[in-house]
Parts: sequence; C-alpha cells; structure tokens
Amino acid sequence: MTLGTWFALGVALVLAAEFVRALRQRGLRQRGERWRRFFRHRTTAWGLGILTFLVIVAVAAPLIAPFDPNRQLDIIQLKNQAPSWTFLLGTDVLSRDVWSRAVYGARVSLGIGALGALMAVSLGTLVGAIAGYYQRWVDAVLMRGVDVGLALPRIFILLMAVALWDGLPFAALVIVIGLTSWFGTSRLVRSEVLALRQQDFVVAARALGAQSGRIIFRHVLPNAAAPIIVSAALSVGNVLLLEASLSFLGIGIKPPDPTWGNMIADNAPSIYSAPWSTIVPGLAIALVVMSLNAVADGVQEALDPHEREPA
Amino acid sequence: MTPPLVAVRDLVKHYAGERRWLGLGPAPSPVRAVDGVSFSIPAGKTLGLVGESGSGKTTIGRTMLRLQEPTSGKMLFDGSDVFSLASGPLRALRRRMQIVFQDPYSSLNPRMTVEETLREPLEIHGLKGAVSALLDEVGLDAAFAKRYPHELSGGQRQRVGIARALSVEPQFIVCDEPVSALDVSVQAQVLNLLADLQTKRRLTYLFIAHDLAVVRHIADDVAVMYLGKIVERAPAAEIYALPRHPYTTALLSAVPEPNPRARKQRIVLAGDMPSPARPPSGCPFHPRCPHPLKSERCRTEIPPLREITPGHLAACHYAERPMDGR
Amino acid sequence: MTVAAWLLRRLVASIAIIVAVVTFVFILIHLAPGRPCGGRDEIVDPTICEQVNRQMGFDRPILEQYGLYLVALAHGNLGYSFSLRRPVRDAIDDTLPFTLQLAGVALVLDFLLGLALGIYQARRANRLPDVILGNVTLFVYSLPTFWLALLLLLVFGEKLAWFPVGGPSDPVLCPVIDSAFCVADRLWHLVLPATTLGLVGAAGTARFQRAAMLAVASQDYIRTARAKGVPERRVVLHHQLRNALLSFITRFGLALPFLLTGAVLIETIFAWPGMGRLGFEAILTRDYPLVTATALIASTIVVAGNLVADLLLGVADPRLRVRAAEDLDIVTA
Amino acid sequence: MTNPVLLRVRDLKTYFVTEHGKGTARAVDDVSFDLYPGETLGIVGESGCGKTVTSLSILRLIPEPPGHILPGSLIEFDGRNLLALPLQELREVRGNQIAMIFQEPMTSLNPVFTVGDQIAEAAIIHQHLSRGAARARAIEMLRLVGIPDPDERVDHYPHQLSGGMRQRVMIAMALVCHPKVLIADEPTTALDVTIQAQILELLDQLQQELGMAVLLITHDLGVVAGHADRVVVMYAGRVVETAPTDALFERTTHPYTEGLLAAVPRIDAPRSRLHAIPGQVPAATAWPTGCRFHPRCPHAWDKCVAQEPPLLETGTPGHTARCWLVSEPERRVPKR
Repeated sequence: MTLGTWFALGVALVLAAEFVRALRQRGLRQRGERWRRFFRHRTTAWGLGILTFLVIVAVAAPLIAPFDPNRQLDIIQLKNQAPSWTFLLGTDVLSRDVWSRAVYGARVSLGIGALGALMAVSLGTLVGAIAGYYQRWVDAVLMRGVDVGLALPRIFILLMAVALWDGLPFAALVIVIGLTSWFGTSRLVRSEVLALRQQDFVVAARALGAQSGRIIFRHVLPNAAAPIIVSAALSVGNVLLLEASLSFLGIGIKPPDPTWGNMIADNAPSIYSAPWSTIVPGLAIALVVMSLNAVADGVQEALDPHEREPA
Repeated sequence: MTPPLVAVRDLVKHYAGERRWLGLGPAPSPVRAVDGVSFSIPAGKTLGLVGESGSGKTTIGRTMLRLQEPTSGKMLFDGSDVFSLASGPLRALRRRMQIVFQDPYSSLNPRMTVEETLREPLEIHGLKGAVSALLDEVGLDAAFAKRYPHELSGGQRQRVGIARALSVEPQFIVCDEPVSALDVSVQAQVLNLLADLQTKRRLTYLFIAHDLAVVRHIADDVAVMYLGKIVERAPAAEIYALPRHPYTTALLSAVPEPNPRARKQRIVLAGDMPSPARPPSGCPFHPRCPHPLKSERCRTEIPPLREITPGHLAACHYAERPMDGR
Repeated sequence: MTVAAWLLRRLVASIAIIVAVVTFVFILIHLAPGRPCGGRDEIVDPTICEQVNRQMGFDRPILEQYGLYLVALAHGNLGYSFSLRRPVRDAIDDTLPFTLQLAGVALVLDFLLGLALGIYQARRANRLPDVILGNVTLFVYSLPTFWLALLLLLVFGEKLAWFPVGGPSDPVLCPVIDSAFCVADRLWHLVLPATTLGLVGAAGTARFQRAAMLAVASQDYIRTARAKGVPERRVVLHHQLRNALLSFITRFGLALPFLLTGAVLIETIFAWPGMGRLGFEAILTRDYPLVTATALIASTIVVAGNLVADLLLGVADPRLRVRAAEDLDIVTA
Repeated sequence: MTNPVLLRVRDLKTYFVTEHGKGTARAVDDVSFDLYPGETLGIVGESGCGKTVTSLSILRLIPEPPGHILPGSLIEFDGRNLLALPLQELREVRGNQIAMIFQEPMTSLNPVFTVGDQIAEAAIIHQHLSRGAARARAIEMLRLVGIPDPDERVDHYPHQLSGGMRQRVMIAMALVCHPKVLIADEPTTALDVTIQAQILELLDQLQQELGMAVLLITHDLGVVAGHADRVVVMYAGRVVETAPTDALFERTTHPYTEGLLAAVPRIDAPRSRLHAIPGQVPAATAWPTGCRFHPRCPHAWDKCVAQEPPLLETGTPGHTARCWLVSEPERRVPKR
C-alpha cells in the first residue's frame, strides 16, 4: 500500500460518512417526515454508508488499488502471502494482491448487481403493472408465464444459458440475469396494482377521463413505490449472490478479471493454507447484501403507505 | 316541468362469480347487484338514493358514469346514451358527469399535493382554471394547495374531493355517501357546502346514502333500494310523511333520534338482508317484512313498482294500506 | 366446488406448468450453439460425433424431436444419457434420494430454527435480545451459501475435524446403507452440508416469521383476546401464532427453489452425489436428455411444493377452505 | 344516588408519545366519571375526543408504548385500583367482571377459530369449565343473543357470518362470564341502520335480563338518547358536560353539546340547512388554551381563552357543564 492509496481510501471513507450525515441532517431539518423515518434505525444509516463507500471504491478503483489486480507479482515468492502492510489483505494463490482484486471486483460485482437488478425490477414492474391493470386474459397469460418462470429454479436456466453459450460477455450476462430474475417482482407489483386499482382516487382519475398510461404512471405506480424500491434493493443483493454462485461454478465472468465470486472460486482450494483470499470476497458480498437489506428496511419504513393520520 | 338531465332505464348489473384459471371452470351463480332500476333526475334537482350495504346503490352510481360496465339497460344523459358511447366521446362526456366518494382517506392520491390533484383534471381536458378559485369555492384557504392528503383532516379531504369534481365544471355529480365517514359536525359543514354549490352552479345530484335522515336535508326526491331493486320512490316530503313500503317505514323508524321523549315504538326488522346471489322468491323483502297483512301472495308474486298516488311509487302488494311506523 | 374438483384443476394446472418448463428447456437447449458431442472440453472424432448425433436423433427436425420426447415422456421414458452411457432414469434414481435427504434435513432445520427464532424475537420485539438476533440473522441471511460451506468445511471439517469433509458416507464401512450404524454415518455426513443450507434458510425464515408475528400483533382480534383475559402466553402462542402461520405456509413453496439452488452448489462443494451436481455436470457435457430430465424433476418438486403449500393453507385458513356454494360469502358493492 | 359506585374513574390521563418523541398527544386528559350498577352510561363525542382511549384504558388495553396512563389516574372497580393491579390479577377481571365489545365485528374476531371456540375460551379461562361444558355454554350464549340454529352456528367461522351476526357473537363472547360491567365501544357504528336497531335492542334486553352496567361509547347522540340513563359528553380529551339523559336533551348547556345536537340530521325536520360547528377538532398534541372549545364557540370571550372552566353545577341534579356560561349566562350570544 502506498501513501496515495491510503489517502484515497481515507477520502472515500470520509466522503461516504459525510454523504450519509448530510442526508440525515437534511431529513432532520426538513419537515419531510419520510427522511426521518428512513433513518429511524441506526442500521439503515450504516447500510447506506457502507454502500456509498463501496460505490466510491469501485468508481475510484485505480486510485485505491495499489496493484494491477491481474498482475501476478511473483508466482513463487509472493504466493499466498498473509496480510501485511504491503499486501493489506494478503495475496492469492497466483500471487495477486487480494485487496486490489477485491477493489476491482467491486466494479464487476456491484455493476452486475445494479444493472441486473435494474433490468429485472423494470421488467417485473412493467409486467406486473400490465397484468394487474388490464386484468382478464392479459393477466391470465402473463401470470401463467410467471408461474412457469418460478417453477424452474433460476440457477438451472442461468446455468444452461451461460454454459451452453459458453463464455457470455458482461452485457449478455447482465441481460440473462435480468431476464430470469423478474418473476417475483412482477407478482408483487401485480398484487399492489390490483389493490390500488380499487382505490377511490384511481376510480376518480378514470371518472375525470384520464387515460390508462396516466393512471398507471401517475396514480398507481407511485403508490406502489415502496414495495418496488424494496424489491429493487433486495434484487441487487440476490443478483450479486447469483453472479457469485455462477462465478464460483466457473461459468460467470471469465478469468483473470476479478469478481468477488470467482475470487472465492480461485482460492477455495487453498482455503486451508491461505483463508484470507477466500474470506475477504465472501465478507464483501455479505456486507453488500446486508447493507442492501438494511436500506430496504429503511425504505419500507419511510414509504409506509399507512400514513399516520394527523393526531 | 324541467326535462330530466339524467335518466336511467331498466339498469341491470350482474356480477358473474370470478372464474379462476384462464377463465375456465364453472361460473358461480351471478350476483344480481342491480336488478332493473329506472329513474330520472330533472336538471338542478337531487335524487336521494337510500339503501343498506349490499342493496346495489353504489353500483348504480358507478355504472351510470360507466366506471363499471352495465349488464343491460340505458343511461341517458342530456339525450345521449352513455352506455353505447365509444371511448372517445365518453371521455369528452366525463367532463359533464363527476363523482364524490365516501372515504376521504382513499379518494385522494397520497403522493400528490392538493394542487396537483386539482390541476390534473384541467390538464386532461385542456381547461384553464385556477386552483385557488376552486379551493376558495369549497371553503379552503389557498395555503392548502401545497399540502399532501395526510396533512388534512377528513372534512378537508372531502372538500378537496368535491373541488376535484367541480374542476371540470360538471352538470351532474354522483355523491356516493359523501358524508357517511365524517363526524357529525363536519358532516353538517359538507352537506351545507353541497347544497350551496348546487344552488350556485345549478348542479344535478344523485345523492347516495344509507340513512334517510341525511337525505332529508338535501334531496328533492327519494328512492329506497332493497336487494338491487327500487322499492319506493317519491318526492321527499311525501316519503317522510307517509312511507308506503314497509321497508321504508322500518328504515325511518330505525334512525336513532336525538330526543329521549321520542323513544318511539321502534320497528326492528328480523334477520339480515339476504344475499343478492340468492334473492328470495316473490317480494324480496317478504322474509323480513313486519307488515300485518303479509300473505302467501308476498311469497310467490313479485310486486311491481307501481304508482300509488301521483308521483309516489312503491313495490308492495299492500302499499295502499301502509304500516304505521310511529 | 368440492375439494376434489379443486385438486383436479390444480393438478391439471401443475402438469401444464411442468410441460411448459420442459418445452422451454427444450427450446433453450436447441437454440444454443454447438452440438452435444464435441462439447467444450472433449475432442472427439467428428465421424463418431455424427454417429452419436444420428443415434440420439439430434439430426431430425426440432419439432419431431420435441414430439418424440413428449411421447417418450408420457410413457415414463426420460431418455438415454450419452455422457453417462446409461438411461437417464437410472441416473436420477441414484441421485435424487441424496438431494432429497440433503434438502429434507436442511428444510427441517430451516423451519424449526427459523420459527423458534422468529417467535422468540417477536415476543421481545425491539428489546435487546431481538436487536441482537435481528443483526445476527441479517448477517447469516446475507452470506453466500457456498462461501459459508467453505468456511464451515475449513473450521469443522479441517481444523477441528469434527465432521467429514465430503461424500455421502464412509466409503469403506458403509458403501451401502445396510445397518443402523450406516444410517448414523449418513446423518453424520449430512451435518455440514445440511447445516449450511439450513442456517441461511433459517435466518431468512426467522426474519419473515418475526415480521408476520408483529403484523398479527396489531390486529383487533388480539386486543379482543386480551380483553377476554386470555393469558399473555396463550395470546401469543395461540391467537397470534396461529394466524402468523398462515403466511408462514406460503413460505414453504418459496423455500424449495432456494434449497434446490443451494443444492447445486453445496453438492459440488461437499462431493454429495445428488441431482443438483448431476444436472450441473449434464449442462457442462451438453447431455440434453439429462439436462431436460433434471429440469423436469426440479420443477416438479417446486410445483408439488406449491400445491402442498396451497393445500395446507386451505386446511389452516378456514376462509380459504373450499366449501359448498351456499357458504360462500358474497361480497357486493 | 344511594347505590354504591361500581366503577369509579378519576383524573384519568392517557397520553401517547407521537413518533420520534416530537410531542405528546394528550388523548385523555383528566377524565372522571362513575358507573353505577345496572345503569347505562353513555359517553358521547366525535372522533379524537378520547372516548375510545378512555374505554381501552379501563382494562389497560392501550398499546404501550406509545401510550401510557399517567400516575395519579384512578380506575376503581370493586374497591381495587385496576391501574395498580398486577397483570395476573387484572386478567381475572378482564372478560370475567368487565367485558368489552368493539366497533368492528369483522376484525375483532379471530378468523381462524370457530365462534364457539372463541366464546368458550373465556369460560374455560375464568370459570374453569371443561371443553364440553364450555361448548354447551357457548351454544346457550348464541341462543341468548338471538342467533338462529346455535347448535350449527357454534362450529362456524367468523367469515361465514354477516356483520350483525358477528356483533352478536362478540356480545355472546363478552357476556359468557356474566360480567358486572360491559363496555360497548361504538358497537353499531360499522353496521347497517336496521341491524344497528337490532343490536341496540338486544343490548337493552340483555342488560335487563342480566342486570349488568353498560358503558356505551358512541358518536351518535341519537343512540345515547334512546339507550343511556346518563350521558358524559367528551371534547378534546375532557369531559365537557355530564347529565341524566333527559336533562341533557332538555336543557343542553355546553355550546359544544348544543352544536353537536343541532348538527344531527333529523328526519322529523323539514328540508333545511343544518347547523354546523365551524372549524374542526384541534390536534391532541396542541389543545387550545383555556376552554378547549373556545376557538369554535360562538359565545367565547376573553375569559374562555385565558382560563379553563371546571365542571360547574347547572342546578339540575347531576347535571354539570365545563362552561363559564353556567356562571355568567348573560354572556350567551342570542341565536341569529
């Protein structure tokens, strides 16, 4: 680790902490009840801080990683080195710096997580909204499709797609993950839409002559925001875990590019002699998923549709 | 006499039981929510539509605005048949017919400010209008424009709901139990507001309620519903003075009056309203009817809604000899 | 509508879903580039390959292949695995029990531990034990199962050597299970893989159950029970739990895909000869009949699980109990 | 009154901490009243006046947190302060000597147990009946509350019953141990007019048969007029007027009660504008100073803003009103 990377790391930490602090201050200052409720539990602030930090780290990877993540420093001398001041988290079986790989791995892992989840949730929201809003045969057809999608464990589809096409590029992997991860969200959104449809304010909008698009996008979906955002946060975690599983099975992102999943896979055989190189990426995954869950709890609290009546 | 602005002819609304799974499988027996209802409302007047839950009164209001599709029947609005309109002309007509809801908590979009709620109808129909003027008209300060529904009390929300209906300058408003969920003191405020607006804007109301006392203060004519049918219809003064149908008599007698001296001989109906999926034979009211003349005929023969005295209709075989409710 | 009619309809629907899954997998496989023979790691003589392909019928039009497959399937014939050189049916018969044992033990652990934790946390909601357990379950729930498996293997298999590091049984003492000792041996071998799967599941179940209990706690009928003078313990364990279990039952259907997904990874790590590993290897070798068959079995398990969950829910929730038409509550405007 | 007091409520204060401890909602603020054996006491007021919180406080059914009953409050039943009782002993009072029925019969019954089980539960707990005896008792109670075919209905689930039937089941459940006090919290608000009449008549009849005291909580002055012996009117967490029913309706004294009475739609009046009380109920976190009704009162003068009146004797026995007009009637603004 050089002085520069330490400095960059420090800046990233401070930035993340300041970001959360600023948001929280804003919540306390404004009359916005929602921000306050969002930060009701301390874990939410921690989760948000950790996520912010990791995103900064991923974006600023070249500044924060002291080594080229793919460079084998010295396959004989520097293999499976324990953590030290030079190698903050040790080196792996191929003498690569684990810290640098973990930092660069954040790019791929978080990237796939965010993009895959974005795609899955958009698709799920769209299908759910259409099914719930139009009902009748549209609903029947879409929901039977979802039944089929849910009947086959996702990993089978993914394994087939990834293995049979042999070495999908990043974008294709994101698309495949997105295409296979929206079923749950669509069911959730559908049931929200079905409930909201009955609400008087939606009936009122129809009575005023509003068209379907306006009703769905202005009246229905904004009120389903809470479950959708929560579902999105949890999806990011799920996709991350899924990508890690695929990489672990050796069919995700191609080596030598690091992802947290293939870091675990690469180093699992030497887990007994050099556990750090396996433990670090696993903890990173757990940290992200945990933070996302904590943030999802906060969102749930903040956007709780059961708005308290004025006392 | 003014020609009717709104006329409903033989309106029928059946709900087929929901079929599951790709629309296959047996359909349960249909629910006859509204079973052949006719009435008309002259421009500028109010028809009070009274009935208990499950009587079909809400369905009538929503079907008239085609927020639900009717099973059969006609709804004439200013001469045009609303039920046969295509979606384009229907949307244009929606400007002229509006609705105010019962539950002030679900009638406003919680994610929209009062201003956004009131501006939306203007946008939809490309109208010019001022939100502040609308707020003023329903007795709210202009400062309310920036508020969200959860910052308002029930009465204030209901005023916003009324302002939203007024924004497109309708001629006809379905008031679907607009004061049932409100506290007594606020209920009086809103009822008075509706009455004032009617005079000022020459509005025509269908005023739906579950109790005859509220309707007394706003309706010109009153129709009483039971199990999807109108069982009595008359000018307000008449129906309160001499109800012809035993159900109306019982409803009147069931209203708790804030006067301990008038601890009247209450008619307490036995049993519950039957399910509209399996209405009783003959007169739908016969299993609960307290009329002393009730006979075999009531059990077998459906009494038609007929004119007993000029303008006063009742669906009872013994309407000429009404029960004494007091 | 009677229970039998409902069941029949659900069965038909379930079969339709499974057929759809098979069709989907069939299409996916045939859309993929490459042929089974000469897949990624094998180098085989092209003429042999062609022969194999002809033998397996892979040169025929896809619709014909699909038709033939469905016909065979209807006769209970799952086809022939060319990578294993044996009927698919036999391979499934050999591996499925291992997966069921693994998933079964994991499921029991998941539900028992998860329920107990969830109920305990709900009773002490927002107090210290709940806060601590809440953070612990959140952490465990967030762990990648395969990573947890590696760690448990490292600690309990390697370092402490309390449990075997892999395999279904002791290859010397118990090549086949023929004694009480061997049953114990099997359970012994199951501890680590099943605990890995069960722990992560239990953490999720606990979070779910806590939320379900708290949702019920604010219902009016809980207040009614208190107003009747029902002791607090009974309020929670009778009135509250009974209702919270309704949403818990739906979790049963959701737990199966999770367990099957986990099985693929866990079986690989613990050298467990189950169906998950079989399916994974089938995909790598492009053994079409074997891939389709494992997908078929997996989806059958999931669909059957959902059916069982729905049945249980019908038993547990009187409002859903299918009954004669005259009892149906008709809701009108 | 020569009868001993059965339930004495003194200086009851139930406050709620609002979210994030921003403030305190003083939902019930110094409420006192007595309930005598065999009588029906009506507590009437609009939403937010604290009547439901009062009723829940009696059996300590307020969710804590956010709610809490302040020390210094007294709820005396049978010579014991219920607020000081250990929970164990309080449970022996709940459902046994003081029972409750609630506004929403739909949600107040547990959906997964039969109505018979739910009625029997209290009998098993308090009277230690066997399951069989409790079931027989449940059937008997169902018959008592006028449910047809009680032998069959005992095995039904709440969702199989109509709203009116469910409220009858609630009543059967409350009365199974023959309590001395029945607290009925808006028992008919969720019901249709004709069903409401049935339930109120049933309550009257059961009260005569079983001789219990009823605390009837309602927003409906009509219900009170027809069924209560005495009335307590609440506004903004306070008792503002209390009187025997006849006296209250004959000589309404507090401007709030007057306004409320004038706002009720009447079937016996000709079509006319209703009298509305201007403004709305203030928030429980910020009650007005002085008399809490002064911002909406047509008669209010500076004294009302500065100083809250105590409950003043009006001259009629048992009739008190929290209004300065009682001592300074010349301040009354004549009706327009």
